[in-house]
Amino acid sequence: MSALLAVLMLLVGAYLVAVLEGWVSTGRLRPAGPITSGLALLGRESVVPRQPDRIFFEVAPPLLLVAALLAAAVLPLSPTLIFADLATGALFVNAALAYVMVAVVMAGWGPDGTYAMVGGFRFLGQLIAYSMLIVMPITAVAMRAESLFTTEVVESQAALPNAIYQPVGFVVFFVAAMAVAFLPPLDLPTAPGELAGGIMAEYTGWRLAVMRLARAVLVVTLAAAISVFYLGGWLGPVLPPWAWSAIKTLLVAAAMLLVGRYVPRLRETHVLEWGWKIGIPLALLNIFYVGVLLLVV
Amino acid sequence: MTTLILALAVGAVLFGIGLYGALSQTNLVMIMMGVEVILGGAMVNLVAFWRFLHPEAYSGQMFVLIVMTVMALEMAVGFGVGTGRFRAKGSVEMEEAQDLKG
Amino acid sequence: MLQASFTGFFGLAAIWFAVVVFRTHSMVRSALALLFSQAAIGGMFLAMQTEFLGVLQIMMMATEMAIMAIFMVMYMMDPGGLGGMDMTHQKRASQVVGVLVALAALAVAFFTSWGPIASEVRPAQQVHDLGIEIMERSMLIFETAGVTILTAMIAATAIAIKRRGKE
Amino acid sequence: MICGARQARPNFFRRLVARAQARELAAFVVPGPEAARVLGVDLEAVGLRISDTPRHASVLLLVGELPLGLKKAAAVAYAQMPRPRAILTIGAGDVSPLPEPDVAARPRQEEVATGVAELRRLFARGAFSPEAADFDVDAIRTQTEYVCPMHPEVVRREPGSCPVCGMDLVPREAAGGNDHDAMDHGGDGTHHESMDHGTHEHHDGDHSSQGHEGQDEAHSSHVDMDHGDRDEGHEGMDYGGHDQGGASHGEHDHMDHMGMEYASADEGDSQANPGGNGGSEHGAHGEPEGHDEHTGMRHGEHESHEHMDHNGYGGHDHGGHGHMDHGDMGFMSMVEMTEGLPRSSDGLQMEWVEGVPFGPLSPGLPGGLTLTLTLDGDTVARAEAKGVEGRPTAENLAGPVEELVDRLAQLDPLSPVAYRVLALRALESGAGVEPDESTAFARVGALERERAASHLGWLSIFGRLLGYSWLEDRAGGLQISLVRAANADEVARLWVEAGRLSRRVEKTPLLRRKLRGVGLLPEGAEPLGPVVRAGGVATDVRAGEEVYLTLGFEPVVRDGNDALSRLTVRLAEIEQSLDLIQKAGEMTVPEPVTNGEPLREGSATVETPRGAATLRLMPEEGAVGTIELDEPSARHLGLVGGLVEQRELGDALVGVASLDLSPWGMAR
Repeated sequence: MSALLAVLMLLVGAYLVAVLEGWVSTGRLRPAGPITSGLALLGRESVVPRQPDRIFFEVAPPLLLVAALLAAAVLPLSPTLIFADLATGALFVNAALAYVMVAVVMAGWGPDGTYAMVGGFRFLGQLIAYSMLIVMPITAVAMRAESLFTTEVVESQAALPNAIYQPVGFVVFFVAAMAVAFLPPLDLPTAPGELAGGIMAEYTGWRLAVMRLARAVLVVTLAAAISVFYLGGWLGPVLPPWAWSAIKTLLVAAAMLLVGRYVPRLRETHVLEWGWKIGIPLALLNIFYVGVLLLVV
Repeated sequence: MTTLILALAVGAVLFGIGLYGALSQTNLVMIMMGVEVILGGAMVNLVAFWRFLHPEAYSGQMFVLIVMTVMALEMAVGFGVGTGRFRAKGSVEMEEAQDLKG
Repeated sequence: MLQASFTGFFGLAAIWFAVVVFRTHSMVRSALALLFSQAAIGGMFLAMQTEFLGVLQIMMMATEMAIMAIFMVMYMMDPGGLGGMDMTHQKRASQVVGVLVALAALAVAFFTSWGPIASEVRPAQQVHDLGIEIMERSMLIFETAGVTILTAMIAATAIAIKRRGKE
Repeated sequence: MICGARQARPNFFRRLVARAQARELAAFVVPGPEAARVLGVDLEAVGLRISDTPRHASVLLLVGELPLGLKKAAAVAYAQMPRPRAILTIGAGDVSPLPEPDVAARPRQEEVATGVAELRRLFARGAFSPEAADFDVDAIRTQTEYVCPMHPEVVRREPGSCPVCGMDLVPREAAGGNDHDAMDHGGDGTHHESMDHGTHEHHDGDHSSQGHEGQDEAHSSHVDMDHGDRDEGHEGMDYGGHDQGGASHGEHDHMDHMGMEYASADEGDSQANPGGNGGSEHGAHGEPEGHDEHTGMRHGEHESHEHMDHNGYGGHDHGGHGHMDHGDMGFMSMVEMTEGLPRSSDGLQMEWVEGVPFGPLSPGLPGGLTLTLTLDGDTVARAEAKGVEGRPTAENLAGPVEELVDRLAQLDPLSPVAYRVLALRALESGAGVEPDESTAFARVGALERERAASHLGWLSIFGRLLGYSWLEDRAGGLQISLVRAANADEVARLWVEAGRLSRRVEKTPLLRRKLRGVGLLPEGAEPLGPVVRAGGVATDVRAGEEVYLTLGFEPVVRDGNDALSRLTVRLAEIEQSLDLIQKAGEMTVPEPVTNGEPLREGSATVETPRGAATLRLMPEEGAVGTIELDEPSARHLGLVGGLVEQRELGDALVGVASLDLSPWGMAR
């Protein structure tokens, strides 16, 4: 039952994110937007490129969706409202997000189009630059919680949310999360102005609908992950736990979507350079710092 | 018991496939894939042994961790050598690596 | 019984993908097939209640194989395998060897009498215990592994980078 | 029924969908959104979403009179748009080879608004229709030629084997196939046709699996099956930039096709008849929805033929090598195979894809500009730029004097006023008359208004390329209001806003880091206009005109000679121009002042928004005989190569965009 509720909440979240995205991109707030655009896409024909790697082309969108859903499955909305409370929850999030990358690479390779291919390669090229920045901050978070249970991670923040306890980790993780969801300004795989949609460019009709849905779910998942790992998930006064989770998640999602509008897309060289030379040292430093705090304080 | 045998069987088959790949492929990367499959088979066995024979001894899992490390190592070194050779010779084909013979 | 069936299922998946690795002509496909084969192995770990290792395997392999794919694309001039060119040598011999070894291993698996089968294990407890194991008894091994891989990475990079002064 | 209706019987669900689609109109604009803004038409305001790719668009929006090259490109783009799709034109005349537009509006905001409303009605009513026609014109086809993978010099019209090495020849689109690519997708019929035969023969088994689809169409069912089969195999056959085609083919366990793909190319009907593609779509992964979906899908597959043209090129390289077959030629050394192939600078070659066209309808570049890149992974190895095709050249500008001004003004829709003034000045210098004070001021006002508008337009495109959507929207909006501005007072208001804009842009985080060092010009390059002024050189024709001097004009100069300095120069020039307009007070171009004298040889130079343009007129019995026109974009064209080579794709595009090339000012 609670599992079902969790899924329901996730889908509602994805819908709201879609509304937000529409609002950010067009400036018009249309609560029914996702429904109409979804219907419109379903009604349009779904073109298959001339010589695709058929398996990759078909598998990529669902795989992206599944990866996002799996990551969401271990994130609690409230002590009970969680699909699967794994003993390795925090690690599991990493594992699931790793397959986002696989899906994107497939989507880039599958349609046999240069724009898509470049998009896929870009994402793959940045791999270490951001995936390490996902893993290491989570490590630090788990260190404080002394557990990989996501629920215990939340409870460990009862006194002080990680965002304040380890701000460096929070910032690093936030940026890395945006890179994983390829949101602007880190939208190099899709790069609307340069690659005309990149990995998404070849998808049309219902396949595109699946792709967009997956993207929305991915954003929600990452926002939820941030709120669970750093903002104390469901913890908060007055309101019921699930409400707190929902509010925090949506606020984070809105922030992630808004940033890109006012900043130009990063250069690929900069993403790599900063990821390697700044991000990873910072993440290591953060681990060390948390370790010291835990031992000394 | 059945699960143990099953896992061991899978491990054995994977080992065979991997061995075939490592021996038959001419491309460095494909050979490395063969090795990865072999190691995968090994890991299955290790986990099976740990789970069904000595779940109390965590050195079993430790061993698996080490094997994973070895896999990563193998990749790193393999690609390092491969890239070096690719620069030098423009190919990582074994057939064209005769000059490496003693 | 449930456990056996899950193990079997993931085992079959692992084997099938492992076969695909050497059957397909598309390099990218074989790399991703290997990925899914390894992920299936991770699934077997999970089925055998080795949660931490399972998840770790699934996570690590995704990255590893993706990197493998990109190297394939670089090294091969026909990464899509359109030409279906045969890139094997001493096929017969290797087939024989592979089969024989597999059979031998199978024989061992079947005809050895593995002592008593252990009962359930608790994942939650397990993760904790493994951590203790790593950080206490096997600490030395673990650290050694860590240092080794670091060394290897540096060495590999040193080999791979362009020679100074060359062209 | 709209021209691009999807073939299906309307039912309840479809009507619902059609209504949804009517509300979600996404427009793919040809030549580009900037063309609409130049006309003072705001597309966002009428509720059209601008789409980056025809694949995600439902409305093809044609703005202004298009030359043939762009019409062809538009036809390809239209063919790539998934049905249902419609055509809306703004001030465009004849749009053949495209079908008749569903709605044609004149370039006025309110007319466009009503036109879009009308289009929505049409969409809601006629998105689905059983008698939807198919779209097929020559523009979306290309020739296939056969080339030896190892000996590029060996090129044949017919399939066969290479006389030098005896290898099978590999099909690829003939050079020039790119001429009509929309964005990256080129027309391609023959490529597909050349596949049919072999796969057809080898798919007899599949007939049963697709026959029942065939039954639905009375007569064409048999054709359906064949084509279906062909396409099924065809997927595996073609030579993509990275050829997984062959792989998927291999997975389909008909490897025995390997030899068959070079079958005769004479079955044009497969291009004309989409039926089979539906069949194959079905055969490929049985759509459960039966006939209706099938008919829809078949068009889907059909369009997929006009798709991914450039891969013919990439394929010629990779697929080519891939093709040689171990069996009958012993071991094939990869070293030998890769010999003669271009190597990348670092010696580590990633996927090498030749002739990837960016443009003429690429979202980040001014519409009409075609940038053909050779990519090595995501690094640009080679590049060549091309302007709009079919634009009138200096020859067909000759004619009676009276029309000269208008003819010249139509030359470049992005800066008509500058060309008009250019013509006027040339005539006057010929006639030896001097315009009086007020006329001169009025011209200054008009010129500067256009300059500011043009820079704002460039800023908007640049923002789109940079993925900086705030800048894109803001600059575009300002441009529109400036074009619409009636008098100097409104300009004064805009001047303030422009100031805010440039301040904001200067302060934008990451922007400077992103642009600095990108698009550095090589030594000895001789650019014009803002580009040279961004290199620290105060070269400006205006500085020599006393009209400007009386207005206290000072050329804007910045150092850096990179994309960043060009941006800052243009930002400063926008403010400067708006300031000049207020000083000049007038913004209209009066008619030429002539003194009835017969036309004598004359020449003039005007600082257009993109740099100095020079016009020389030679009279021939009273009419304009020969014309020499020297335009800045033509000069800048030569700089492109040096800007992009060995750059990462994104940087390369930014570098090119920073030149602000006018595709209309360089077609020759």
